[in-house]
Amino acid sequence: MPLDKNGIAKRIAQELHNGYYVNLGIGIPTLVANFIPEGMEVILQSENGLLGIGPFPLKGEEDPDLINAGKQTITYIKGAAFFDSSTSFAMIRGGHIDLTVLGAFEVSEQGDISSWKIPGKMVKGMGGAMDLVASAKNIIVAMTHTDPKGNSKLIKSCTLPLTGVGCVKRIVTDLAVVDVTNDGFKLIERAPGVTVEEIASKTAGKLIIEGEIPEMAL
Amino acid sequence: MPLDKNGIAKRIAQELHNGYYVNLGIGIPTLVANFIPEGMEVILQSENGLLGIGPFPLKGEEDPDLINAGKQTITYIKGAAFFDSSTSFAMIRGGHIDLTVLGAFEVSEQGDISSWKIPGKMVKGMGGAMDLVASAKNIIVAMTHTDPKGNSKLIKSCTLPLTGVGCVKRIVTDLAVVDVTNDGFKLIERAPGVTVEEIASKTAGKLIIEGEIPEMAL
Amino acid sequence: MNKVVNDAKEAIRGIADNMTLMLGGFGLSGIPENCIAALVESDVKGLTCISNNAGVDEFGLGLLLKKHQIRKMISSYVGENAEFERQLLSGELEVELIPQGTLAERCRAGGAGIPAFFVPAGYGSEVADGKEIREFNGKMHLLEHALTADFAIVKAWKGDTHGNLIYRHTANNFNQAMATAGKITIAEVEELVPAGTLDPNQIHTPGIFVQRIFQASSLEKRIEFVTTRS
Amino acid sequence: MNKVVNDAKEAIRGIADNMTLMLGGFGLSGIPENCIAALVESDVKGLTCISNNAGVDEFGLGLLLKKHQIRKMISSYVGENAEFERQLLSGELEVELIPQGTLAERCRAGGAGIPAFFVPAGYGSEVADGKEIREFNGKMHLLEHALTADFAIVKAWKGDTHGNLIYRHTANNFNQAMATAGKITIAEVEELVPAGTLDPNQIHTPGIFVQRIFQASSLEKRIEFVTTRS
Repeated sequence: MPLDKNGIAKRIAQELHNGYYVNLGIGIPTLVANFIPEGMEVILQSENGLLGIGPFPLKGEEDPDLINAGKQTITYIKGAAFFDSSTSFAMIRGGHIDLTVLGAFEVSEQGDISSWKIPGKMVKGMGGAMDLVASAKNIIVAMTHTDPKGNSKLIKSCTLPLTGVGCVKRIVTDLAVVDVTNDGFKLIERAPGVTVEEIASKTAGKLIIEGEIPEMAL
Repeated sequence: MPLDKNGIAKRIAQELHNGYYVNLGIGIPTLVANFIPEGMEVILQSENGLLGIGPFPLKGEEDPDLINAGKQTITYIKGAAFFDSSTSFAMIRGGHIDLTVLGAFEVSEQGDISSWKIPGKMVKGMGGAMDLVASAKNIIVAMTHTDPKGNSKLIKSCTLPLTGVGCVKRIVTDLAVVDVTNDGFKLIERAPGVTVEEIASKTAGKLIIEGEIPEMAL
Repeated sequence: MNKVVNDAKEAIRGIADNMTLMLGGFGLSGIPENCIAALVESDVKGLTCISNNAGVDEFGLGLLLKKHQIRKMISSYVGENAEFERQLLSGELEVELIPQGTLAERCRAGGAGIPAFFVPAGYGSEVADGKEIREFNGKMHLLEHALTADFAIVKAWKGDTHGNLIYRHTANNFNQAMATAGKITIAEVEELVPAGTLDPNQIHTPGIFVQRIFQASSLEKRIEFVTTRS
Repeated sequence: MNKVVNDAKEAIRGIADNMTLMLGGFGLSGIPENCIAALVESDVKGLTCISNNAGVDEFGLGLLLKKHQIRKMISSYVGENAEFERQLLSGELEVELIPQGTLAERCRAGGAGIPAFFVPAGYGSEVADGKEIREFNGKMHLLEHALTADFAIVKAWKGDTHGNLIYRHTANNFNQAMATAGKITIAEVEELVPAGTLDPNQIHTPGIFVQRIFQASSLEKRIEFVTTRS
């Protein structure tokens, strides 16, 4: 059965390690914060100027001076630090973030990503996505395997305007965990109850399937 | 009579205006701080990370965390700000300093300056001088008119390695105030009791002398 | 040091038609509300506004958009604004989109006298169109140029009469970099204190970058997306 | 977050012959005394040290110079050190001199992922030799490249267990930029406190840049030129 948003987020949380500095994009990636394993210390960066995002505030404790990159009210943890946008992107561009998780419209076999612009639709902007994908050491894309019409989002070459090239390392979808390798996509895990055949049929790019593909352990 | 160091500093202090941010180099320029007119507010920058240098500390109040660019113990004024070296030179390079005063070995008719290196002698380094001369809006050189051997330091072209090109606007020496113009040096004022002839004889570069040259009012 | 002005109206004096402004803030957080209100009242028009976002329909830069005072926005993300979208689609408004980190660094560079620098962001995308591309350490980079503005307008938490500024939490965002890059920089602060009151080790924007400062008369500090946990 | 190490000896683990180090400080102010002492004891040699100055004969980097542990200095000003001069003239030591602001910015750029940038400093001087020169806004600029180091060693006033740092007065100087540019950054602090103790608005170096931190065991904090008024 395909994963829901929380399932994708839960699987991505398994990629975290103690002491990681992580930037979580808007949407599904934000949910990853809810699944950080007990006892693991992970520092979440908000590119608008915070290291150490805490949980959402309690009602009545919202602070207009304290928001995340999605402009939602947040809190901060002990040991947090605030800084300006140029310092924030110095961290990002300088490769100091251990892991970036973001959404996408499409990912290509080469690890190219399209995530910010659909021709003919209102273009809102790339925000910090281009900076993040151009510089993060490790980039995981969180998205559905297909678009609402059923078209694969893991394709040979991106058809939409690019956000970055050759940068995505791993994709976690509602159906599978797929790595980007020099030889194309490589199937790593399948969602519980989802068959390799279904994943293969919904992956437009070259998909390498080697040996038994384990189910995700969620 | 030629001015002494304090006389040169006193004359340079006349170039200050209320609200100026000023960087004073090591040596004679540092003395300018002693002649800031009563009631005038001038903020002195120390390129090692301070806006708002105060007087030297009282004995027993020296702080190893509080020094100027010459590594002397200092104090700071009310309204001071400390910052790191990259921010400090952002101020300098970004043209935010109203006036820079520094010493020199030679200044050319074109406003080129040599101040950091004498071939054959131990080279200690340029420190922040190249950054300052390349970016300050207004640069005044404080120096003696001639070297200890009597050679003019205001010359057609610099003979020593350059610190910067076409940057000096005004030179205040023990003998005169000289501006750098498109047509060469221009004599503006003479030190009390010093003749135009003496200044002319000790200026190797082209010196424009127009009309009556007033004595400095010190 | 006579940097203190009475109010926003006095602070924005000299802002004229067709000028370029930088405005601090991220979303609605840390935006110079009082100055925006004064600009709306001033009827100045043809503005180019460098701001990470473009406000919402009834707040922030949305107020200037509504009155057609903005000719061009230079931003990284301009969602959450229906009037913006309408003007853009109708061709009344021009928009230049810049990756957020590049935007921040271009402002910092403008203040720091660095006319151009290389960054990897945008390589392979349309952002790279027409830009010089160069490889460093096996990676492709674009040459990006500094941004400056006729006026930079920032919002700080505390400020002193010398123009020293301290920001609070994530309301700093673009304010610190933009404060350095205005020919004239205006700071609107929640609390204006005498010089010597703020800890000199804790200044985010040293006063040298600020030409005019005033205490905001009232701040709504609207929240765009109130999000709470149960 | 397990960034706390016991002492300087543990902090410098992994620093090997022929590595490049950045060391914060201006003159003798804000230098990582404990780490320098540990390096002297370690006998590591062939070091390239990026530091604004080179210490004095009996203190700071002068101690490493005396033991011939430094192969090359990258600095803006190296006076006040007779042994330094001797080694330089005898050819035992190599020196690269860089304008101070360019040095600071090259360190910041190294930490910020900016491989190269243009500055006006040094144009027309021997500093420009071999460098790309380009005109911007009617003024000539040099292309300067980022600096990084195997280890950056900085000294802060206060630090917490997450590696967040606060500097004091002019002892910040090069520490803040260098802290961002080490593959591994070591912070030696006067006071080490638990995470959550420092005001998050007042952090000069966010902990993400720091990999190891320890409380200095004793600091001499020598003054180079005691200057007083009467």
